[in-house]
Amino acid sequence: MLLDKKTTIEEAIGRIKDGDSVMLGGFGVPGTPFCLIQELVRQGQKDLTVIKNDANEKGMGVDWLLENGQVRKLITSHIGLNARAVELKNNGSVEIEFVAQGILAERVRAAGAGLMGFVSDIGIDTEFADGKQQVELNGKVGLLEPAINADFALVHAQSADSFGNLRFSGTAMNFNPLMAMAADTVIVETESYVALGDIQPEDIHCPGPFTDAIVELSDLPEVYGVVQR
Amino acid sequence: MLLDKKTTIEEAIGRIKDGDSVMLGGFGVPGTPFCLIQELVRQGQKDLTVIKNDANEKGMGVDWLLENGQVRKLITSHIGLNARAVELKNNGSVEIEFVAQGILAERVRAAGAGLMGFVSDIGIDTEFADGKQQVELNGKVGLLEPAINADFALVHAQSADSFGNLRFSGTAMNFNPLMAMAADTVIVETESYVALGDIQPEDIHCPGPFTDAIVELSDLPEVYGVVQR
Amino acid sequence: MSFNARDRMIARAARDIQPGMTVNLGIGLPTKVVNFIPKDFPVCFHSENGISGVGPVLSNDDADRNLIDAGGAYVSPLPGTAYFDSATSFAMVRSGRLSLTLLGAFQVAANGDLANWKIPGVFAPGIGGAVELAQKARKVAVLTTHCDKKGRSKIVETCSLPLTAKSCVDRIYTDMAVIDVSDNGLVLREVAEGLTVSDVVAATDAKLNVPAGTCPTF
Amino acid sequence: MSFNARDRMIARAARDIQPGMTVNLGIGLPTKVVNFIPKDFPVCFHSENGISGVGPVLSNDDADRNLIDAGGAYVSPLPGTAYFDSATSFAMVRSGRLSLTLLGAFQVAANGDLANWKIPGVFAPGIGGAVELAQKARKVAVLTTHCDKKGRSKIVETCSLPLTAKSCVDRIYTDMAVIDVSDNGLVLREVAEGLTVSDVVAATDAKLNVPAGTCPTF
Repeated sequence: MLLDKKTTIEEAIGRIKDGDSVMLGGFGVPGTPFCLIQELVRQGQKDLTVIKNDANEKGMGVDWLLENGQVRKLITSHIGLNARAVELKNNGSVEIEFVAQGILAERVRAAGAGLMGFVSDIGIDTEFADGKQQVELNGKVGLLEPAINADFALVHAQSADSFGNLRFSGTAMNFNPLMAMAADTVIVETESYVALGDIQPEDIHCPGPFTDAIVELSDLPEVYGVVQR
Repeated sequence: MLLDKKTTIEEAIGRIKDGDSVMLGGFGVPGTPFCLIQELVRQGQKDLTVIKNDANEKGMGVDWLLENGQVRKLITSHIGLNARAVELKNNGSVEIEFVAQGILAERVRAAGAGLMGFVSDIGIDTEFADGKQQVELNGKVGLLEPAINADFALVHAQSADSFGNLRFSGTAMNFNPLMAMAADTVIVETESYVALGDIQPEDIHCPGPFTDAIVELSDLPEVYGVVQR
Repeated sequence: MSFNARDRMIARAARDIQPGMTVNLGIGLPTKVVNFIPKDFPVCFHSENGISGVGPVLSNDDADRNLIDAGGAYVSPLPGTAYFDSATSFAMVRSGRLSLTLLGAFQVAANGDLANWKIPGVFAPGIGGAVELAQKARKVAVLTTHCDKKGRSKIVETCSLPLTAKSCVDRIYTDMAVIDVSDNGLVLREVAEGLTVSDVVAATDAKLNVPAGTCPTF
Repeated sequence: MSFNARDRMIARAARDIQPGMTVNLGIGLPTKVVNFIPKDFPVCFHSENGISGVGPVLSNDDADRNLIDAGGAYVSPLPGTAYFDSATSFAMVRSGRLSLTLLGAFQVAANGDLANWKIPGVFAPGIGGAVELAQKARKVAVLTTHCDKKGRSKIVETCSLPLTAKSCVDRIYTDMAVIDVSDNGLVLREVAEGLTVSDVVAATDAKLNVPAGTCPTF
């Protein structure tokens, strides 16, 4: 038999403390764990280091945390769609660390794979290499990219069972399974809570041993829908 | 529309030249591309560097290549079930490079991810660290593990479509998708050749852009079956 | 730039896409290239948020809320489309599986240096996936207006803006010309219909090598 | 070693598996532990060839040819079993997702050093996955006969064989005793039914600390 990890959203998010580092899945809207973020805003933990591909758009997701002053530092690849994030960066009230998107994904995965880091030639000979340790390997110089781990990952899954086996929909996969690998405690919100065995063993995108707490969403707020531009 | 990569086993294996490096999927029997290996034995390319988790058992898979004298070097995690491999190692006629299993998987994946290598503390302070370059990262010493790429990967898939989207069955996945990422040319044998779109986009274990040639197996030789011990 | 000139440059870039290619189209103009590819042409479009086999853009009414491209457009699957995580997506990029990427540009230099992500003090939203596309696609082409909004040439001797990647660009498509980056500098290959070689040379900050004979138009 | 002694040591190791653990059972004796776990006990067995939620071993007649564990036994899925590739499997190991691994041993030293993969000149088939299991499982226990076939203690002051990993073992289960590795050396926790503390001390090459009072039996 496999452990039952189902819990309430309050209990799960209540495990996060002031000063913790929190990874958030999602690339734009798809895969962003809006309900978990909402609960994090409600509980109000401060001084968070947030790791997310992008800063969402104004009025959604990461932006709620920024608006509520809960973020000390944001590690991200792109904030161009969020004017508040740009402003907070410019006035110095939130520290922003930019990481090239694929390097961010890989540094998160490296933590999830229990590695210390990896060596790549991405960004070499440009300002992306500034401050990075160089390593010579087979006569070629590369940059040392340290793994990025976190205290928590908040993950959005299409479906999940009680053991925390996960499945994602479309491009809502993105950073979710990587962050589930990388964080010490992995909290999952799911649109569809299914029975053990309902997801075939070959169809599981993220195996249960990576996850810790499963929260079933009742109905999906509008923010998960198609963005009307 | 997506490119049709279906071809014959003769044409596909005919791309391999003497001296090439060839990755073979599989962990024990499951996932080993026996038919592709058989054709490689028939064509007789020499001086191959073979990368495979294990040396199979005597009388199957890698052992055919060893018996036929086609292997110059074998990079592997374990050869304990193949007495011929042990003998060839001991008499020096085949060079064997042992790599810890997870490090082998990760070094193959690193090549598939276009990385130069990674840093890990696995094997530190033991003889596994002998000859490995050390790297200091955040005050901790790790070992630099170079990516392992190859000219070819031979992969066994449960199902494949004409674009080379792949799906694996059970534990026959193992090294197959990693090697498909890592090799310059990826040759796939499949038990079930399916129409484009028959595998749902979320159910694809290895996306088509990684693969190059798809070979449909007619019927499966006995060697793929349950091993009678 | 007239609507026709814009369409012509996009169509011209589309014509260089070869059968069997895997192609990543950057956000903005490059995305439009897909409209000029015949339906039965064998090409695989990749989007770095985790799709191979990107299908046509859908209206909001037809959209799947979970299916966007890297630019945020709602796209559709094709028979043979695959979805995957962001690490796998960039594994595909860095391991050289992209035959071609078409990118926008602020500046392209005579040696193929590309600047397309940052204007210090003005615009610095982060690099996104551009550096890896520019550095690792087997062919990198730029699709851009020849001049910026102030009329300054985007094709320059040396980039003044921070680079995305060094010496990465192979070919440049603009509303005025098709230009190759060669070991000996920029080579003018084609001029837009209605323009002369002199028009292009005059509008270009960088030195253009002009082969002898008539320059083809597009 | 009598059949009962063997079963008792395996059952004893099984009793230390806590609800909710993810456990990797090494090839050989450790694999047998699964037979002593109640069916409704919440534990997830991991096999490094790419399974979480390993179910019971099947006979050849019932076997799925594509479903083996890392030792080559034909196993079965449970509700909630997942399959994954070898990189993901060892990602799980190295990132600390294994609560416990039970491994075989040639030698265990007083400081927890483990040697279980190589006998120079005699046996060197490659390390397989053992080094990563030994180094990264949150708890590492050894399940082994107390002595080798020649009657020599496997529990030694210092390993003479090449190490799998340094100072990794937390607890040792043998047919004679349960022994903990502490900062102050080995501590005898339990002796097998029918044996005395002196029997165990006499059969053990390494120094054993014996707490005061009666030593529990198992």
